[in-house]
Amino acid sequence: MKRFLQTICFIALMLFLVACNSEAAGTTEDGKTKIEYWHVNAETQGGQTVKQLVEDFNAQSETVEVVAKYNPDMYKGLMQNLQAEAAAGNAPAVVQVGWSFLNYFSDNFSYVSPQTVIEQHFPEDETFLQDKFLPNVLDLAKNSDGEQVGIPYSLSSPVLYINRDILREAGLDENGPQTWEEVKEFSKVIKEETGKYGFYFQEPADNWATQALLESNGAQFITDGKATFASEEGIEAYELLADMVLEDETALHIGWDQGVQSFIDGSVAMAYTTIAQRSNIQDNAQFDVAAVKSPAWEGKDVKLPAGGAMLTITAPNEKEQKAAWEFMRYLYSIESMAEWTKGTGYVPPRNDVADAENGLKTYLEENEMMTAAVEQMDGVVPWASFPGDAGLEAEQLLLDLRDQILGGSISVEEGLTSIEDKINELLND
Amino acid sequence: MSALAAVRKTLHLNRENAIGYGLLIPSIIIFAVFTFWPFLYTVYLSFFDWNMISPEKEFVGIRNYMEVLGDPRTYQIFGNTFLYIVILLAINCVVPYIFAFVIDIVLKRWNGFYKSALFLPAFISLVVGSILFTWILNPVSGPLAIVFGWIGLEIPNWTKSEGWVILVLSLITSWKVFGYNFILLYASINGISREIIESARLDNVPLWRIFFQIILPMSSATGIYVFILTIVQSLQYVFTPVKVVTQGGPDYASSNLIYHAYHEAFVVYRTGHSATLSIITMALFLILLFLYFKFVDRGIYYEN
Amino acid sequence: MKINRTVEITWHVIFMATVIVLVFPIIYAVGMSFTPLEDAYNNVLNIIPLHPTLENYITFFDTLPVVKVTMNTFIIASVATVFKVLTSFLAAYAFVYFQFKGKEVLYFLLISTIFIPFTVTMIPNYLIVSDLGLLDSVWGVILPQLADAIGIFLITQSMRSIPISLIEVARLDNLGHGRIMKDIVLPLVRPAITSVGIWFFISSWNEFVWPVLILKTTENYTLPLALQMYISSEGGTNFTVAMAVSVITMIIPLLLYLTFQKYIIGTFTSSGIK
Amino acid sequence: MKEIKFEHVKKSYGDTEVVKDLNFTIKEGERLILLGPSGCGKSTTLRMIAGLEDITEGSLYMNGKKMNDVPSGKRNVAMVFQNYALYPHMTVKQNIIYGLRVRKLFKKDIQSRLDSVLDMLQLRGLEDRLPKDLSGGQRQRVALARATVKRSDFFLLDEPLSNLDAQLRVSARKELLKIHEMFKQTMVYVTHDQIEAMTFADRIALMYDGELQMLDTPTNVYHRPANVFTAKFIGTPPTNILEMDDHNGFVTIGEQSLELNDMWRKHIAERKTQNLLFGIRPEHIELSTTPFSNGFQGKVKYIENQGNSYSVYMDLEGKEVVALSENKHWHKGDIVYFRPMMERIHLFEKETGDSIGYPEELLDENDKNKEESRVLV
Repeated sequence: MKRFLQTICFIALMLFLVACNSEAAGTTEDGKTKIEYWHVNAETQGGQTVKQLVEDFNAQSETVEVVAKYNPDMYKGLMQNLQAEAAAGNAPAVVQVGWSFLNYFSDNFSYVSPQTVIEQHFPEDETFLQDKFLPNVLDLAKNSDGEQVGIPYSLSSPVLYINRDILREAGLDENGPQTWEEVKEFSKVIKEETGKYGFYFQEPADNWATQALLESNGAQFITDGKATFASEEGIEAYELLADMVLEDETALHIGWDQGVQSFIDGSVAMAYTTIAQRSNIQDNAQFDVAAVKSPAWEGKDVKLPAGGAMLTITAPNEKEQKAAWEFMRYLYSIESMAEWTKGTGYVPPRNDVADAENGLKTYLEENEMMTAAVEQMDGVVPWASFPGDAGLEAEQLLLDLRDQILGGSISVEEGLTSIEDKINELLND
Repeated sequence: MSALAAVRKTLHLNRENAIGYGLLIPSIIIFAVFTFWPFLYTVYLSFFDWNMISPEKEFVGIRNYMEVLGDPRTYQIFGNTFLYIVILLAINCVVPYIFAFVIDIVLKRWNGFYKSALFLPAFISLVVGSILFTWILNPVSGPLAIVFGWIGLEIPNWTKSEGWVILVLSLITSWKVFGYNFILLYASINGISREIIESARLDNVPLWRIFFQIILPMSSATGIYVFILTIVQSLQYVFTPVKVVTQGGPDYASSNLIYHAYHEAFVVYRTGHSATLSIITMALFLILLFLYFKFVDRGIYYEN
Repeated sequence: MKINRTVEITWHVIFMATVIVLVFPIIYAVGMSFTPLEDAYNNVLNIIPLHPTLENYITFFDTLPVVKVTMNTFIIASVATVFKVLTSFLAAYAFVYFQFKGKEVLYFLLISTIFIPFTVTMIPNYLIVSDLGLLDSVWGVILPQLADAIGIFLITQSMRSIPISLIEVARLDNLGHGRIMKDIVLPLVRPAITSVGIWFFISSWNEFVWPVLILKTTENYTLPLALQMYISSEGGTNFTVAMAVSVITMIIPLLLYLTFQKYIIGTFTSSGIK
Repeated sequence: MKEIKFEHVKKSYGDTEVVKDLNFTIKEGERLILLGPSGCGKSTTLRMIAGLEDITEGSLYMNGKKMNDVPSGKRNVAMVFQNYALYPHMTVKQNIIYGLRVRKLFKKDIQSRLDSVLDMLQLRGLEDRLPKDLSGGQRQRVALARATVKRSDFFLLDEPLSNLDAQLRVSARKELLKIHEMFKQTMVYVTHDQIEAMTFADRIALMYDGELQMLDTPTNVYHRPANVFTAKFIGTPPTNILEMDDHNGFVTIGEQSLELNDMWRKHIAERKTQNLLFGIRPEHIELSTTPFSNGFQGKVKYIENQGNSYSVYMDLEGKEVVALSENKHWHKGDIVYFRPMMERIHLFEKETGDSIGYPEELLDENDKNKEESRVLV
């Protein structure tokens, strides 16, 4: 033991004496511009693809070297790190910014609009954005002042995963419910026939799915910079979910990971969650699993907020900004986009990837579950992002409200109304 | 020169004492830079409204304090913190105390095995523990739920129920903390002279009396140390499972002062509120600090 | 000492139950790390894998430079441990064997840092490390951890229990402080130092919150951070790979513990804090 | 000159004076015992010699050099501690030679010193044991050995035998004498045990309350106590001290009185002192069942068996007087007559407690020589 401890001490001291070499961003030995790319893609969510894309890019680029940095805890975690970095006076070059942080990001961080960089340094790409992206998709990355903050990169939408085995066992249509009303009915039947939970509605640390549920019923999260979700339609929509959890006890109120775990192991018949979970569910479920389009409300159009993130340029100087666009242009190429979709399950933001031979044509044909997500993209609306300094607080209030409502400590009507008032008060400050 | 001499005189600085100061310099530098300065900076921040990145900090006087103390949420967090402390103390102070006593006095066999096994999880990361327990304790699909299902029991939906969530997160934390405290207390009890315990046994004193009237007072210095450590350290340990499993939810039901300070700083970016909460936490800990110097530091000295 | 037999058996049952509760998760984690994810989802109760596989470990080794990451963890843990022990030892020596002005105040100040929650120092420390250009470097993780109040406290306690006459004998032999430290005090507080050192090593090895803030690129990760790469709310958690990473994370502390458990428990018991 | 000299040495902790104005000299090669009740400052005095305590005021000379600011290690002293202070992590051998190794002595030299001390103190065969595996007596001998091998000029011992049982003490004292015979160090030895002091010392320095009470040979300390404290501290049971009211040549206790003989009357007259205390050791009182012509009458209160003799506690007009008797037939309640031996009495000034000295007739040649060296403080 003594010998062992001495060895440890010795090694430790040696290690300390070896000079520490921290390479800062800047220029590498071979004259390439070195930039940082911050992403949130865990290994289960395209981490490998990010790695591959960055490696390939570095291999073919003579002027730029990209270092990818994974940020745990999704866009919130990334924003935290960015905050700390900014407080310390640094910034990476390219950053994934989640939609819900769109306004907060543009209000608080310094960035350059991609188009500006393009016009300054890459006249040949001047029409790149306009040519390759649909206007409604590009609009997703505009802040409340109408500025193009970044370029949409990861696009996801919520779909309904169904366990056909359970549906059949309960004597229900194995193609799953088409409307929210049916979701509720199905769940009741499932509970009665099989004793299992009928439904799980994803509960992450954001209000993305909630927005889909409410806005599809005709409610509007934000109108003219004010919160307006507590409309009649909004309350009605939320009540359906609350009823399922509290009254019928057919829906599961549980954390996201645990909810998905319960769907995969067959304890829950249907799960409403992001298409990004597809590979996890598809690979691990041992039953007849399918993904169907997001349910509508009887007689109404589906409105689905885009999930995911945009890429923004936060590089502080022109050299790095230039490098940033070079890297981004590579990421937005058809081949890269296709890889990205395959690796993550996200829907490609470029309009020409899905049908291109070097894009996703064959892939989509082979992966039925993706179809639901791609097909419903015409219903995409921007993710509601509250403007101003209080935006994040407003978002947090809504999250807290979800726990209160589904925990049964407040009625939907009272909860939505009071939080709406509170948020509007905050936004007015 | 004369000023230097004066300093020397007031500090009573002869060669011998200079060595004493010298030995402290490494610690003092590290603490000054990485603890005391940050502490003062946090005090400073508690008087400003700042979101960590904006170049301007707005001086708001005691408004942060007014807001934090005026917010009913703060009192919910106080309540949670108190509940955490009570549960953690019960599991990580009272139970190990009894266990240490039992293993030292009552049990004659397998003592070595028990000690090794109970200490084992203390060596493992709480992140690992948090992920592991989230899975194991899944109220619908987890192994425990299934085993309970066989005997017709249900696991409460703990991640989403007030009260339960604190209990379970405390249990996860205890998984790691229990063994260490147990060994500390065992060491102390084991160090009590056997003659004293034996003479009590000769007088036919029942075990519980031995525990309360001999063991407890004679190991009190360690007891208080563990007591304080449980509050100060475990409350910080709980941070990891809270962050990994619930992020303070549902509706702040699992948040405590430490996590809430983090939440204010890094989730909603209200640095001033976060600093204020930290300062309030410090003030509460100060009471413990007082206890510590009153009993542990000197108590231990005399116990030797 | 005669103990009632039923009392003894009852306590054995209680201890066994506690041991199972504490140890089961570790065994479960090991089992799951050799199980395909699909089986893990669908047969949660199979501690012994139905279809044993190394796939989870292979995935881990494929996605991260595991050796480098383990080295990082080891460097951080051992350098921090050595320095904490060293600074604590020197400080304790000063507090116990010198009488200088302001000693009590300094002791009070240093010990009181135990009571400062990490949230207080987190932001300013981040700024300092960043100013020093040590972001994304193991040294940035190590730097604020070079001294420790609990270490000072425990070693001071241990030193105070050395009879002062031992030091006086040494002084009569005209020993310098270096000699006294090395030949007399150090061997006598070795149990305390070892137990404190083991504890520092383990804490540092498992440290999570602070390295998350500092380390950015995967090459510079520590093992507990690597774990996060397989946890994602949006993409789902790859539980079995996470368990494989967990096992790798646990393996060194556990081997250390299991190999030296007699010694470690003995050390902790004899050093105690008394 | 390996002597130790105190000049107005004082030691205080804050406001408490532990040692008040010490002035004396310890002679080269002598065995001086610092004797006194606990808390009298004797250990502090020893530790000041060793350099383990700072000297608050005054000067300490050793070997003719002022030592106040010389660190312990440079004073050429060896010391044996009450708890032996053996290094628990070193073997017997390592303990003994550690100091020598630090001083970088030649290996050969170290070995020969080790060998001789191992033989002298019968430690052969124990060299590789750790202190925890030794008996109390063995530990004590190791501590002695460790101090001996240093061959220092000054050898200090702080209650070195107090943790041993009576038999071991006797043999340990012999060993100490052996060591002293061999190396003739200046030995300063602290104890609270008067037997140890009597049997071992060349001279005894008796201390009380931070002050030196008497410094003299064991014989003189016993027979010629310099003050009431010395008289009472030395000897068991302690010296009886009685007040002599308005004496006029008589020791009057209540109704009874005893006439002093001419030799004492003359001595008192020369001293011109009136208020006196009368002291007599229990072993110098004659007891009888029949009245003495010039004696007291008392009543037996109780009796203590001392083995070879009996302490008889008597009530004399409400005061307690104790006498030693070889006779065992005393009973509680007996009337007893007793008479102090006139040539063995001690008289002290009431005010200061100092002895008024002894009539010339009682002083022999030896006493007269010692007269100069006697210190009355």
